[in-house]
Amino acid sequence: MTTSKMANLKRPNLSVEVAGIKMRNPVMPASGTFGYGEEYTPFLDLNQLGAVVTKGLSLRPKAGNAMPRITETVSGMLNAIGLQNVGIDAFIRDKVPFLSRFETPVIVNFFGNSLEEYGEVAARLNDISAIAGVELNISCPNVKQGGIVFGTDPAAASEVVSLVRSRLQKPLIVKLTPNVTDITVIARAVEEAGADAICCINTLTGMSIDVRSRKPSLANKTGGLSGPAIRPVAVRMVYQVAQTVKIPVIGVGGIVNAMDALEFLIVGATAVQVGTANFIDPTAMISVIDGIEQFCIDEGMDDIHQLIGSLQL
Amino acid sequence: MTTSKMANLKRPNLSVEVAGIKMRNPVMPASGTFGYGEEYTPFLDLNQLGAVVTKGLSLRPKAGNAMPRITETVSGMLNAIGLQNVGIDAFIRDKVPFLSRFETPVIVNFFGNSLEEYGEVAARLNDISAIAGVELNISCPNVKQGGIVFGTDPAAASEVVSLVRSRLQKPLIVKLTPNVTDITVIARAVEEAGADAICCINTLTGMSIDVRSRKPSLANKTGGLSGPAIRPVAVRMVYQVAQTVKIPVIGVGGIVNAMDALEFLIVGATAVQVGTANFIDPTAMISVIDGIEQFCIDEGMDDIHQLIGSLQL
Amino acid sequence: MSVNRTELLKEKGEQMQNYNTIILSNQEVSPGYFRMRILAPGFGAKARSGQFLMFRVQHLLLPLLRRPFGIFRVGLLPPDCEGMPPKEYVEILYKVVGGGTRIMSELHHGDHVELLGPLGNGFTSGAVKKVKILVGGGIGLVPLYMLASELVTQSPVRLLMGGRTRDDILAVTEFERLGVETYVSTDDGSLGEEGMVTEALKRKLVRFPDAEVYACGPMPMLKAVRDICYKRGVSLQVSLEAHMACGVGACLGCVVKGAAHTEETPQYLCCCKAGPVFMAETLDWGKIDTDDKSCGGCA
Amino acid sequence: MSVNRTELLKEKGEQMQNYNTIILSNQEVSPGYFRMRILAPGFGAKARSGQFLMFRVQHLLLPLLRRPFGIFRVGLLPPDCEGMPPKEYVEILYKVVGGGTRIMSELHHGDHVELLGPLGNGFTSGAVKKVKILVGGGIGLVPLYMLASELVTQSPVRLLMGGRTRDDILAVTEFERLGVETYVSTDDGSLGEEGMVTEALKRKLVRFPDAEVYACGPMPMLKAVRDICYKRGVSLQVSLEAHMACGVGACLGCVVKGAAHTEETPQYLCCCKAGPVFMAETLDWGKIDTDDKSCGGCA
Ligand SMILES: Cc1cc2nc3c(=O)[nH]c(=O)nc-3n(C[C@H](O)[C@H](O)[C@H](O)COP(=O)(O)OP(=O)(O)OC[C@H]3O[C@@H](n4cnc5c(N)ncnc54)[C@H](O)[C@@H]3O)c2cc1C
Ligand SMILES: Cc1cc2nc3c(=O)[nH]c(=O)nc-3n(C[C@H](O)[C@H](O)[C@H](O)COP(=O)(O)OP(=O)(O)OC[C@H]3O[C@@H](n4cnc5c(N)ncnc54)[C@H](O)[C@@H]3O)c2cc1C
Ligand SMILES: Cc1cc2nc3c(=O)[nH]c(=O)nc-3n(C[C@H](O)[C@H](O)[C@H](O)COP(=O)(O)O)c2cc1C
Ligand SMILES: Cc1cc2nc3c(=O)[nH]c(=O)nc-3n(C[C@H](O)[C@H](O)[C@H](O)COP(=O)(O)O)c2cc1C
Ligand code: FES
Ligand code: FES
Repeated sequence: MTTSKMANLKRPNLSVEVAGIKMRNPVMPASGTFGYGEEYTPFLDLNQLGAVVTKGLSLRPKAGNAMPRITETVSGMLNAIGLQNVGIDAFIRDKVPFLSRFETPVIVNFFGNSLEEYGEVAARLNDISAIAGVELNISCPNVKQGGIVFGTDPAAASEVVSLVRSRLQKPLIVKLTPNVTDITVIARAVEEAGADAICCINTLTGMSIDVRSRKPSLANKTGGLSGPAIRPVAVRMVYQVAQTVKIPVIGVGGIVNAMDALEFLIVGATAVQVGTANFIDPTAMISVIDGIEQFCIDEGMDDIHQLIGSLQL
Repeated sequence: MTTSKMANLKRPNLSVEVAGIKMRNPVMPASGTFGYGEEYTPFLDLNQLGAVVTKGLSLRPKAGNAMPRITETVSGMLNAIGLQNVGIDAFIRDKVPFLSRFETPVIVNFFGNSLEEYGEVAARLNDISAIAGVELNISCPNVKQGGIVFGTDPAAASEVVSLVRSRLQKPLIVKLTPNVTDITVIARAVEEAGADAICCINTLTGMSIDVRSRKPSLANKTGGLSGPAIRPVAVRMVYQVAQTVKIPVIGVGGIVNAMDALEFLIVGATAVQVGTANFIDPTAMISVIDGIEQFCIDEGMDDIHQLIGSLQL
Repeated sequence: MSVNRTELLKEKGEQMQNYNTIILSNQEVSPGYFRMRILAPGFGAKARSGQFLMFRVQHLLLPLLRRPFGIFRVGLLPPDCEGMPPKEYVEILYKVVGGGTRIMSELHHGDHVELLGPLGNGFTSGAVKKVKILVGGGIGLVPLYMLASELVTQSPVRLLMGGRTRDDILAVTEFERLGVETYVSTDDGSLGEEGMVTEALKRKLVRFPDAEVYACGPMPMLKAVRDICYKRGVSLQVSLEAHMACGVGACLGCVVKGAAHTEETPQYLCCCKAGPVFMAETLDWGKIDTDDKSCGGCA
Repeated sequence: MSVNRTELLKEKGEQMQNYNTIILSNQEVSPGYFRMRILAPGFGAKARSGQFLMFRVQHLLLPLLRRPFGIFRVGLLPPDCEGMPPKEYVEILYKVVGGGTRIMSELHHGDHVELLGPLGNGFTSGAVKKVKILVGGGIGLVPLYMLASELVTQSPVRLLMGGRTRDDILAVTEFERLGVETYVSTDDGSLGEEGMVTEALKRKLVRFPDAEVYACGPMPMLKAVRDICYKRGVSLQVSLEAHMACGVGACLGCVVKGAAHTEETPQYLCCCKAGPVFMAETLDWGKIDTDDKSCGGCA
């Protein structure tokens, strides 16, 4: 099949622009599965990726949850890392110099425990030239308001996005939680509040039990479900969101290979993120990029945009 | 390990009561995966099950969706059968006589496309003595009210449950959809509206794409995700609901073997349903029953109630 | 009050069974096509031509669902040691098309597998002595072999076999050994005549206008065969494919539209229970929406 | 502006690599315990004792995550034919405890596997000539073999090996062949002394009060060993286990509490990156909450 279209020898254009960030291809890691970029350099060249997305950062260092923090489920994993991170200062001091050595745009994922914290982190990040854009994780509870998760309520989502927008000139990607009744309502709210792009989905809340001990497998009781198990839910939500908003959508959830990534592009994602699969195969993203390119060649496409949103109904 | 507790030779009591329905063990099929009971009689004895749960019924026969209706995903399947069923009259005429020949309680799953329809079906079912109880599927859209899904809105859920309750003396189990932000809100609403038990979860909405043709794998575009992939989400929701309501909870979602079923019992389910696994192994429910019994013996329990809700935190 | 299961099965005439068994052999017979023999005591006595089985690829839940395969043939192998009964087997013939069949192709003698069967309604034999024309497209020839072996005892049988290339033409010598006259055509002319198997069918029907036709293959081929038979008033039985989860009529995932189907009063028939073999006139050919991709097919 | 990857790796001294390779052998050496040799050219030159690897059981996504295993030893096998270079292998020694290790136990010579390694920080050799006491509990002996082979060249080495029954005592003769004096104890007395390995340690430390101790095994054993060494001011290195997803410090799933840990200013160390070998004094022993179930352990 590959050779049948050999005539088309020109390599297809895979570059995309998301929220004003130019990427050489639409493939990047999902936050929290690629550390701060450095951890995977023995296995792949960061310059080959569309972008690098960091572990979620907060204003101050965050310790994270007690152990155990991860457990395997059928075709998925649950994690309750608890957003452990070095904090914004250490990130700027220790990680940014390394990341600046690559051509690949750096997207910083961040969160806050209150509205104010979100605003402060945004302001800090705005000053760092090495950062191409930010990804706002709104799957966190607002500790000051009874712990309601920002991303599950359109008003709260809108409020936090507006605030961040007001403190930030950089491209703003908002990452949505799938644990909602209607993701299009949240998507519309964050678009109106000034998001430049939407990333979905974050993990589905799940739980697993160690039957012998009768204890939850995770110290935190519940955790976030990721991996191939959740892909159908992610594809559905990306489809719904892409139908709803005008800003670009980044698809994430259960991508392991190029075919998986293509599902997201076809339903309208402009780019994709690979998460759990990095753990299974540290070069997974490279295979995804190569596979997308090969698919374009096989199908006689010279630009990835012919593929994006090409769903046939 | 099995032999280490040989002293305990008495068989443990596995019988449970759900919504006033007495079952010889806590294992029954999930609606829509076991036809009307007859289809699986070549492989297992219906008298061995805790209960039989029928395919969802509606007032009039329902044709269901166009093909393809099912597709496999990683450790899961998507279905968009479209609630095809023979309708309540044909069920009473053709299926009830067969089901009446067994000792096992028959639970009829049903749905409506409007409030009135729900009420009418309830009234019809109330008159049939061979039916031990009903399971109300509220994952359907209210076609008369802009298509909002009853089970995703506490007020709508409450309304439909109240109506059905007023037309029905039989035990009433309400089956919840997992596609909501906070399942405890819905659970509380249906408890207050008169449900005798809650069954959760129905399928997660998902989508998958045939990359070559760029078409959705299902004619209906989206479908319901079931199977082992969703189990962590189901366990989490059953845990949350069992913490919230006083009525019994039936756990369903991704159960394949006894260990899976035990997770649900431990987090507080009084009984469990096996769905997709019936397709993989038509005797799956028998293995689940045997495995639960063996576990009780191994752990020196003489009654399944020592296991139910035994989560250690 | 309660019913006894054994009586119930007798009363219903149910034959299907779940076999926990092993593979006897699994060989590539043409590039991408494999034949697998599976130990299945008692299966042969129950199976009728056109029926199928649901095959569980591995005990691991990958793939999750069972895969449907036609019964190619049933038979006996000599026992491993003298005095033992011969080994009854069922044989399937499959094409590697996706994840499940790929894993199948890597299984070996002795590997543990499960199968559910025999399932569904098979072919009906038709009038004795009348010429029978079997039309097979690619892997669609599978259910025709057992059918042929039943038919040859009472009628002249012709097989029209089509495929994309020579690699897609399978088991022809075995049909010939049964005494079936076979005609082969391929899209690229690499074996037999170049062209479509439907052209051969038209010619045959000129010679044998009251023949009875049996067809299995990709949906476009079946539609063409049906048009040809319909116009000529020729009796046709077709074996269909549909995505299946249960194989026993419980999930309603595998339906096809019946002849009485309309948008207002839909008639959906379970391919696994009412089929997979249907009399052509019982189906809605205008709109049958069995997913074309999913046909066994020449491709 | 941009950096060259090869330079970068040199600059960082990174040694780890993903090997797409095959199994050379996989044998059950004691009930439930297997040794697997995996072809890994170049691995041996990089690996240090106490490091581990992440093993991908099958190319299929089942199990989903890789499994961490200590490096038991590295070595060379004679080439298949003359003139070829010898085959470099890495050997792991594992216990079947769950789904992943069960599938591993069914793999054969020639099966394709992937491994990521060598990963983590290994043991440090300590003072030349000082007596080294290695304490192993069950499968916890794995990282001690390579350590012993490094230490014997410069110091007297003693192995105290504990297990539940004789079946849990592995590879003792191989340690002896290195010139290591070994003492065995089992819970049921079925091999060596009846009792806990920690009792043997106390006795040894009376004789060699300035010995250096290295331990690997289930957490209760490690805690007891740590208490014994702490009270006596003896230097201790421990190798820990934790549930791991990535093995390279990216997921933060595998942390243990550091000595400076408090509720207010938590100190979490990645077991895969800062460990798996730690100097005992760098850890918070009061509250280390490495999940007890997950220890290789005698049990
Ligand atoms: C009654 C019947 C008899 C069949 N007999 C044969 C036979 O004798 N030889 C043979 O090679 N094939 C036969 N098929 C088709 C065979 O079932 C599929 O090729 C096989 O299921 C593909 O599995 P996969 O995992 O390799 O493909 P994938 O595409 O990865 O499968 C994904 C899903 O789609 C389903 N699927 C894919 N293709 C088909 C199809 N054509 N029909 C139904 N479901 C499909 C699979 O069962 C699975 O659930 C038959 C199908 C039916 C319904
Ligand atoms: C650094 C390190 C070195 C190890 N070295 C060895 C060794 O040399 N020999 C050996 O037999 N075992 C060793 N283990 C333990 C080994 O990783 C587990 O026994 C194995 O992962 C169990 O997999 P499973 O699928 O059979 O079990 P399951 O319980 O089904 O696994 C489920 C999940 O839990 C994880 N898990 C289960 N037990 C452990 C454990 N004890 N430690 C970490 N994760 C666990 C698995 O990796 C998997 O993600 C080591 C663990 C670590 C962290
Ligand atoms: C270990 C782990 C840590 C994660 N940490 C973060 C995080 O810090 N911020 C965030 O927005 N998402 C985080 N995620 C979610 C992922 O970015 C991604 O949305 C999710 O895992 C689904 O993608 P996948 O199925 O490809 O893994 C984390 C996921 C995992 C598995
Ligand atoms: C083919 C199929 C048909 C179903 N039909 C119904 C139905 O009619 N009514 C209903 O309440 N749930 C229906 N369900 C949902 C199941 O009852 C169950 O809630 C869900 O499949 C999750 O369980 P499982 O993972 O064990 O399959 C159906 C599920 C499947 C797979
Ligand atoms: S496959 Fe389930 S009804 Fe036919
Ligand atoms: S296993 Fe991922 S950080 Fe250690």
